Amino acid sequence: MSEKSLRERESLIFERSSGGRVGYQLPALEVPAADPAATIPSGLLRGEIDDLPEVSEVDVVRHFTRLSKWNYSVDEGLYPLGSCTMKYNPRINEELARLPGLAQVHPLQPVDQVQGALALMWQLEQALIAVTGMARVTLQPAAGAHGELAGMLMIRKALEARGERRKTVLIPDSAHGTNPASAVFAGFDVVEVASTAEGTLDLPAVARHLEGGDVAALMITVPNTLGVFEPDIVRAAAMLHDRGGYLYMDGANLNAFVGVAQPGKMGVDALHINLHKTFSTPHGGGGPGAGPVAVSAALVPHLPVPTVERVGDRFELSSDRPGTIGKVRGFYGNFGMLVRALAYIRSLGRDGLRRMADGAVLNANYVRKALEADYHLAYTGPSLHEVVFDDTAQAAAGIKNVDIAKRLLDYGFHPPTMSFPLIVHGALMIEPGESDGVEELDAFISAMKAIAREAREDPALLKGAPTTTPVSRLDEVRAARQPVLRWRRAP
Amino acid sequence: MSEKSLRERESLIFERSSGGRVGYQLPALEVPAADPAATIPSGLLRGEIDDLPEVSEVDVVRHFTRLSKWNYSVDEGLYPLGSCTMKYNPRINEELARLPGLAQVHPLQPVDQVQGALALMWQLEQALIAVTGMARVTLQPAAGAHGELAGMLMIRKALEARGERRKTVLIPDSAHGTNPASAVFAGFDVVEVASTAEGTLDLPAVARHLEGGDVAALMITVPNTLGVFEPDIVRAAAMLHDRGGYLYMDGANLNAFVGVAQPGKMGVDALHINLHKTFSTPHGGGGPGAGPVAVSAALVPHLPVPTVERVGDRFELSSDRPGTIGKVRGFYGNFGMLVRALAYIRSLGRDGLRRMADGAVLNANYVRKALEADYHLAYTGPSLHEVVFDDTAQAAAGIKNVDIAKRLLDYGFHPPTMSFPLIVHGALMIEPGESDGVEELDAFISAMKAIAREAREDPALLKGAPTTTPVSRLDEVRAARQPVLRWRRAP
Amino acid sequence: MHRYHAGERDRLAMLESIGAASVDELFATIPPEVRCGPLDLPPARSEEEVRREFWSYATKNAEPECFASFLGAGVYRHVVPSVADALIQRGEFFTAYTPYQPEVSQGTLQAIFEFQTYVCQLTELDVANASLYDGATAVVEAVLMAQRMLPARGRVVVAGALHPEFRAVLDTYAAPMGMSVTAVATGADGRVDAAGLAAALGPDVCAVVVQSPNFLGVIEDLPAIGAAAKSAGALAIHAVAEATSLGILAPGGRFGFDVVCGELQAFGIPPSFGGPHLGFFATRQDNLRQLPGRLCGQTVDTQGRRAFVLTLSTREQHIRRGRATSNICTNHGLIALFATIVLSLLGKRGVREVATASHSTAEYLKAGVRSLGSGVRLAFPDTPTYNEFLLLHDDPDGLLARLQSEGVLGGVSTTAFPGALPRGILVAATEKNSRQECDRLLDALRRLS
Amino acid sequence: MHRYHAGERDRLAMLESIGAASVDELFATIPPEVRCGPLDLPPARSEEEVRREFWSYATKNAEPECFASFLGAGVYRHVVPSVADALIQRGEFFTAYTPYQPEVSQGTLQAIFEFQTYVCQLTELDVANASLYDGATAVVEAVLMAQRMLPARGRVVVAGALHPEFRAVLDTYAAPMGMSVTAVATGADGRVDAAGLAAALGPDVCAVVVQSPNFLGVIEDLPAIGAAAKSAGALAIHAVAEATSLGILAPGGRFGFDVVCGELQAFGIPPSFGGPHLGFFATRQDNLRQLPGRLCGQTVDTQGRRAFVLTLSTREQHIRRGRATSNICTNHGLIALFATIVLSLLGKRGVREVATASHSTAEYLKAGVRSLGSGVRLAFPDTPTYNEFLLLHDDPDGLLARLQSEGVLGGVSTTAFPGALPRGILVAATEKNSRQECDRLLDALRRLS
Ligand SMILES: Cc1ncc(COP(=O)(O)O)c(C=O)c1O
Ligand SMILES: Cc1ncc(COP(=O)(O)O)c(C=O)c1O
Repeated sequence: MSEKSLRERESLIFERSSGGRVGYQLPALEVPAADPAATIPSGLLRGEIDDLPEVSEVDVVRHFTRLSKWNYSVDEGLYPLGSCTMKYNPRINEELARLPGLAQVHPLQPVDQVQGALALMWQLEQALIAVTGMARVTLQPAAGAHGELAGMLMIRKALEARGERRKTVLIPDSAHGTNPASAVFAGFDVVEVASTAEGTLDLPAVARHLEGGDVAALMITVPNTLGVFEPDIVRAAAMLHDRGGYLYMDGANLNAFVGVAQPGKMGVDALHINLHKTFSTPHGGGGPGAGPVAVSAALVPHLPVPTVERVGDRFELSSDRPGTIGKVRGFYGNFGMLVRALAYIRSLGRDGLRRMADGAVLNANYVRKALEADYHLAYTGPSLHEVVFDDTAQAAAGIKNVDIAKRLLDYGFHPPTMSFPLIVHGALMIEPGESDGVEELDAFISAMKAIAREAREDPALLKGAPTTTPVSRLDEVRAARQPVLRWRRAP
Repeated sequence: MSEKSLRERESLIFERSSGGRVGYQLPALEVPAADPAATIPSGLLRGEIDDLPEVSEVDVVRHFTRLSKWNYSVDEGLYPLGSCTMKYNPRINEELARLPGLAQVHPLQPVDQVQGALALMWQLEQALIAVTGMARVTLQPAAGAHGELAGMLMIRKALEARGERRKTVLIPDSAHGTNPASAVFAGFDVVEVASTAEGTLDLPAVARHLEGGDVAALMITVPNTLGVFEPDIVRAAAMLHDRGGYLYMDGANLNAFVGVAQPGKMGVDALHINLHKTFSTPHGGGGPGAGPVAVSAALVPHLPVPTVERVGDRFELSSDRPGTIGKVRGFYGNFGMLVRALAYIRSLGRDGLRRMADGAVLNANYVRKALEADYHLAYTGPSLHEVVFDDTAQAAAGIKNVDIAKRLLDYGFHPPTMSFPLIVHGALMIEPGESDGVEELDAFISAMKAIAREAREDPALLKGAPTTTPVSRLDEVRAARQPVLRWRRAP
Repeated sequence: MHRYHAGERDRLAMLESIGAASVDELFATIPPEVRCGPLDLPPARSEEEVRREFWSYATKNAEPECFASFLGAGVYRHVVPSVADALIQRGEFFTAYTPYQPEVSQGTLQAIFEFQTYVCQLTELDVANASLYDGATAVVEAVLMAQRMLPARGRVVVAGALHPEFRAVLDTYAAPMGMSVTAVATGADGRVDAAGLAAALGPDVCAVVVQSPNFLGVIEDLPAIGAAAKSAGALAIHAVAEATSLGILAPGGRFGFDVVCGELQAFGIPPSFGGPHLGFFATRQDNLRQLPGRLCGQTVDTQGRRAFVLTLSTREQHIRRGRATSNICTNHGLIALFATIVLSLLGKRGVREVATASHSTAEYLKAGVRSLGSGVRLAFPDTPTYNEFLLLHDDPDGLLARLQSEGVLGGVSTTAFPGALPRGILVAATEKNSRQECDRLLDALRRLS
Repeated sequence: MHRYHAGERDRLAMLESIGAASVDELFATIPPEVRCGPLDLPPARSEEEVRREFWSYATKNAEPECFASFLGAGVYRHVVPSVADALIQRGEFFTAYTPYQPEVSQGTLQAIFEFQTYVCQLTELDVANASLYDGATAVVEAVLMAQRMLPARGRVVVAGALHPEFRAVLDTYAAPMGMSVTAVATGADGRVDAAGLAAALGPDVCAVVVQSPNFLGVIEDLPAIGAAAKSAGALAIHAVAEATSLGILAPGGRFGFDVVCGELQAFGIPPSFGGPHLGFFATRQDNLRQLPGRLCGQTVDTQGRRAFVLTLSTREQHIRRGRATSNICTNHGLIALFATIVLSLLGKRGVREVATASHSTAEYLKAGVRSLGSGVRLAFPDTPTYNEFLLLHDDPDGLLARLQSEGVLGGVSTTAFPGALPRGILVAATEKNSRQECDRLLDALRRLS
């Protein structure tokens, strides 16, 4: 047995199982016990599921407490993951989302019983309209990608309503992978548009594609995935609209300009808003999020149903929308996340939301300035909320972005995003967010600078990193080649 | 900057301060702002407290999250701290204690408004009566030591009521330090009684002391601090009572025999119950606890006021107790801890409470058996809930109990209690508690065995331990000689 | 300054180091025509004020916990161990991102691996993903997978008693993907009509979707349906809306189904007015490369220690982009963690007990209804159900309103749903419904129906 | 088996290894005459059942948050930042023991060090301990310290408007320790009567205890009282029951007081029907060796890193036993952590704002009462108060009952306390009381008093 081995290793919950332990007790059954063998045909029944674990309550608490300690999180420090907008997740929002009068409400209670829930959704829609300057918002989509799909389906419907069946969706090569995937699942064909030398939209290329007459929409991220504002966005919108197309904006980077500018003024027809980014609903180690879609007047007839409508001082769920795309998920949206997002908007208020964008942009530019001498900037346009370096300056020493990232773990920081945007080879996409103060940024900067030095002087340090984490680098090839995707009892 | 330095070191909150940051916002003041300079004489006012920190909400969350990670806790693993009864703290109890209808109740609301709180206290008193077999229970004391004081004050009052002013309290040398301290603060003189060669009460010595006629009480721990049941407890009680004295039982070790035996049958006149031990209210890194005192009929007239009385189906707070010692603290007790203790009693129920004692005793004996070959047992009487080894077997290698303890930290375990009981030199007092399963005990046992081996083969490993903790051994002498007990701004 | 942001001192120092005179300067690339003035929103509110606003929303809802509640129809009220919510509130879990950096995400990753295992155990299938949004989208993903695997087949057959929400979402997705949906009528016994199914099948059918227990609470004959689908060369998909049923009912995996998927909300996830809930998806090993969503796999680190990592991501949008097996990115990770904790606590015994207790309670109600002799009757008196059943009544909404005024939320009215459902009330029972609550419902039904 | 315990398999394996046939065998040393049968308690309950029982207790209490509440008298309702409760619920904090092993307790230790610093800052004294049980026992500890330092002096003088609970507890402790307590009458202005104080002092007095703001809400003339105590050679002790007052009021430390101690509940600690609250104790450096309770100090580890450790424990019972400076062992650590978090969040600005807002709100009420012209009047119209004041009324309990029926908890009746207090209601206001709540109280007083 080696030192610390007990605390650094934690079995699978199944391996902890020990005969006769129980982790929970049900209320005493007061009604007669029905014997399923008597009430249900035996061929449809199963016995006990043998491999489910038998563990006590304390076993479970310890197991997940120990597991949690192997994670890095916003609550521990800067999480400069580009495109992800990792920001502070206020505890008050967690408290509010758990109010029994919100968390326990069943989605199929009659509307008279859920006026509070509907009021909350209505208020959030209004707030998102205020932020985006768009006509209306659907709160239904469960995440950004889901919002993209909903938006593209609305565009499809709008075209259909006009009797058109266009197939082409233009997407810059800097786009997030969900953009093309969502377009395809909405039944479109994707045409990738190469970015300009500045990394921005190639307007002439768009114009050329428009000539074909088959372009349903352009999907574009603003600011783009380099953190640069798309200079031609307004012109692109006009061109599209002229040719009967629509502009879909990926709103993942909305945090950069809340209170500064509005998609509604850019000619956007639909954008999703990742509430789990801009509006701070917790990422949860992979969700849940929420991806409301704000639309222009042109798409309002095609919103998913039901919508929340205010009628006098009452709220109703309305499905009276003949042009609707239908529903994109069960019920009305990730209501629990909507609660948190509205609480966040209320807490920050008008000025706080603007200062949020200010802070995000200030922090990104501060980091950019501090690291410009050490890391190469693939594109040098002015940054808004994030800055994308690459590993060119370290390439001579054989160092890749992943080595820098792993070494950063040894310094106690979460690394930047790496394999994205695809137009930057060896990207280090840094989005500090607005939550952090200068001392945390300075610490990150020192670590990055130390690593740049190490890359020159002792590259093996980076190649061997990380050494201070619960596990070292993993054999990812083995994971994919010999997939072990579940536990099974040893034979 | 060294690796991990960022996450392993956390400044003081004061050192994190940065001008203009705020961590909280108050509700808008709707009434006219009163200028204290106009309403209060200036000589009684102060200005802003300059050295209070200016930090943001995320600063605070990160600060205390990072601090928390330097702690060891029951939620992470076995905490075999003898005499402390570290057991699992159920989450449901935390949930219930925070119900607004309990946590927000003001102690000075009229009794009609607090019938639920009083009912709860009454139920807990009944449950503790059921467990101890005593006549009544006061819930007022805030902790074990506070209970000792309350109990000794009641004994004093009882003597006074009989017109007696005895000064002597007998306490075995194996007792916890609070016993003599509490006796002294209750106005008694303490006479220490040496334990027998078996580590138990020296009954003849007690008899000799009783001859003087000045003995007010004997304070004794059952099972004693070696984890051994006091064989002469019933005889001691009879002897005391014969001579007009009282028997105070330190109930810190009650966990060992709940559902097996009752102090009420032993002739005990008063015992405190550390709810934070036997009944699982969380230790909280040093409290709060609760130390209800159960008393025999002889002491009922002297209970602290108010008591909760049931009158029909109503509950009242009664201060109608002419012989009372008065109050030992504000209001009625650490109500929040009482909630948790009653919830624990309800959750375990009759049989679960008995099985709790079974488990505690089983676990202690298992560890004892497994380690007997490696560590020396100062006293060999049968163990109940804890076992006290010492460092005699390691002494040849110059190893002390503290070295074993510190090395255990490297293996990921909290060490046993060391400097107690005083009758065991170099004690290692192990109380595993009942929450842990055999695999956690086995891991602890392997660590202890490995350390015993290291003590023989490589004692420097122990002397240099711990090396895997956030800090290594501390300079405790410096802390005491040059006390720095608060932060001050560097001049 | 705001409590969520850094202070003025920071701002000044940073601007100086950047060499900008003001933060506004940093926004210079945003053209004036898209700029906006101050947002039309109230000023920053304190916690107290925000609490007040949200308390007021909360009190304007009727909270089922304050009633005897028999609401179900896809969202169920089972026991919620206190531990689960306490643990997911650890910052290390809920403020972390998707575990892209495995060295500092082993906690999340191991929990996903355990979640996948639980789903495989419940479904008797080989592989399961790390979660999907909800039951409805899980069913859609299953159908889309079938379409990918059988691209020449453009039709999907669904049982008529598929949850209307699942069905509605499937309709939304199917048409743009060039698929048509055929529903099989529900027989008089509340189950898929075998002849209807046979008639609906054909060489153009890529998948057969059946929910069991179905939307009307009835347990379907999975072996027969699975066999019919197989013989038509289509994928058989078992949709689950009440996942605790898997504590006593054999899953599609046992009967050769290709996919078992749906909603795990029943394992203690708060109803939360419809979300976030928890979509799950399990399939056979053969279909692994077509699986939608994230997967966590076991591997070793450079020192040979067991460790976990997201794997087979060439199926996913961030690598495969337009040819990914799904567009999903953010999934429902924290809810999957919650369910993993609940399943761990329930364990072997509890998973079964929840199912038998829920079933027993529903059987008690059904027996009670049978002997009521009043205005309600069981829609399918002779067909086995799990914990939910349909009570026929002419005016379900009126009846429910009368029940509510007596403190009973009697169930969900079928009039709330599109399609030709019989008029009535879906009544769901779980281990949380005491006998006294059941008796209150029965008594009220006797008097009020 | 029970969910809090290990299973049957463990038990059998362990018994075998011990060589015992049954667990009962292990209890052989307990004689039959002290054995008991099954406890007279209900069987094990599930979480659901326990919840039901405790919900029923909770609903039988009138919850101040559902009223316009002006209750105070030693327990105050101030803002509670959400963050504080979330953080103390981290298992690392609340399931740890007293930090006796500093290498694995730096979290708790550093937090204590910060707590001690906050107390020193608030009190303007040099050293503070790691907490005591509550305000009442803190005052007792101060008096006992004075007695230790001046053993020849057997009397303590207390201001008449010391909180009755503090006074009662002092009485309990004083007599057995051979001390007598002299109370100084409260003057017509609600403050310590200077002449009475002078008369009470003498060479046998070891300490003078004054609470400010006092129990009647009035701010005492601390400089004068401190000077009087000093000139009599006694220790001056400033007791604090409403600690947020220290946001604008100078503490005893500034005026030469030897001890400032009392209750920190006002910094967001839940009322919790009277506990757990938070006793604090600060004194001058000179008195360090006499300080009761635990202390955390700064030092270095073997590698020279700053670290914290419990120190100067030779004062404490576990070392000094019968000669310790107090018998306290377990203190109120987690509540001290809570207050430390709240104070960190409030910070320089918030600590002051809470005080000015509370004061302003009380002043608004006082002005309102002045212009009521109804059956209530201010007991001390001309004496400065902080956030609480006494309203005179002949039938305070009746009046409070009428207010309650209008949704207002108007304050605490003085009839609840022993001693010769004027009949009336103590009304406390904080930053949580909105103007509308104040106006409701005033309006109700106008109509009902
Ligand atoms: C630019 C961009 N677009 C879309 C998405 C997809 O959003 P979601 O993960 O919420 O589905 C992301 C998420 O990382 C993103 O960064
Ligand atoms: C045997 C014994 N007696 C008394 C006490 C004092 O109890 P408390 O810390 O609750 O005041 C303890 C606490 O450690 C103890 O172990």
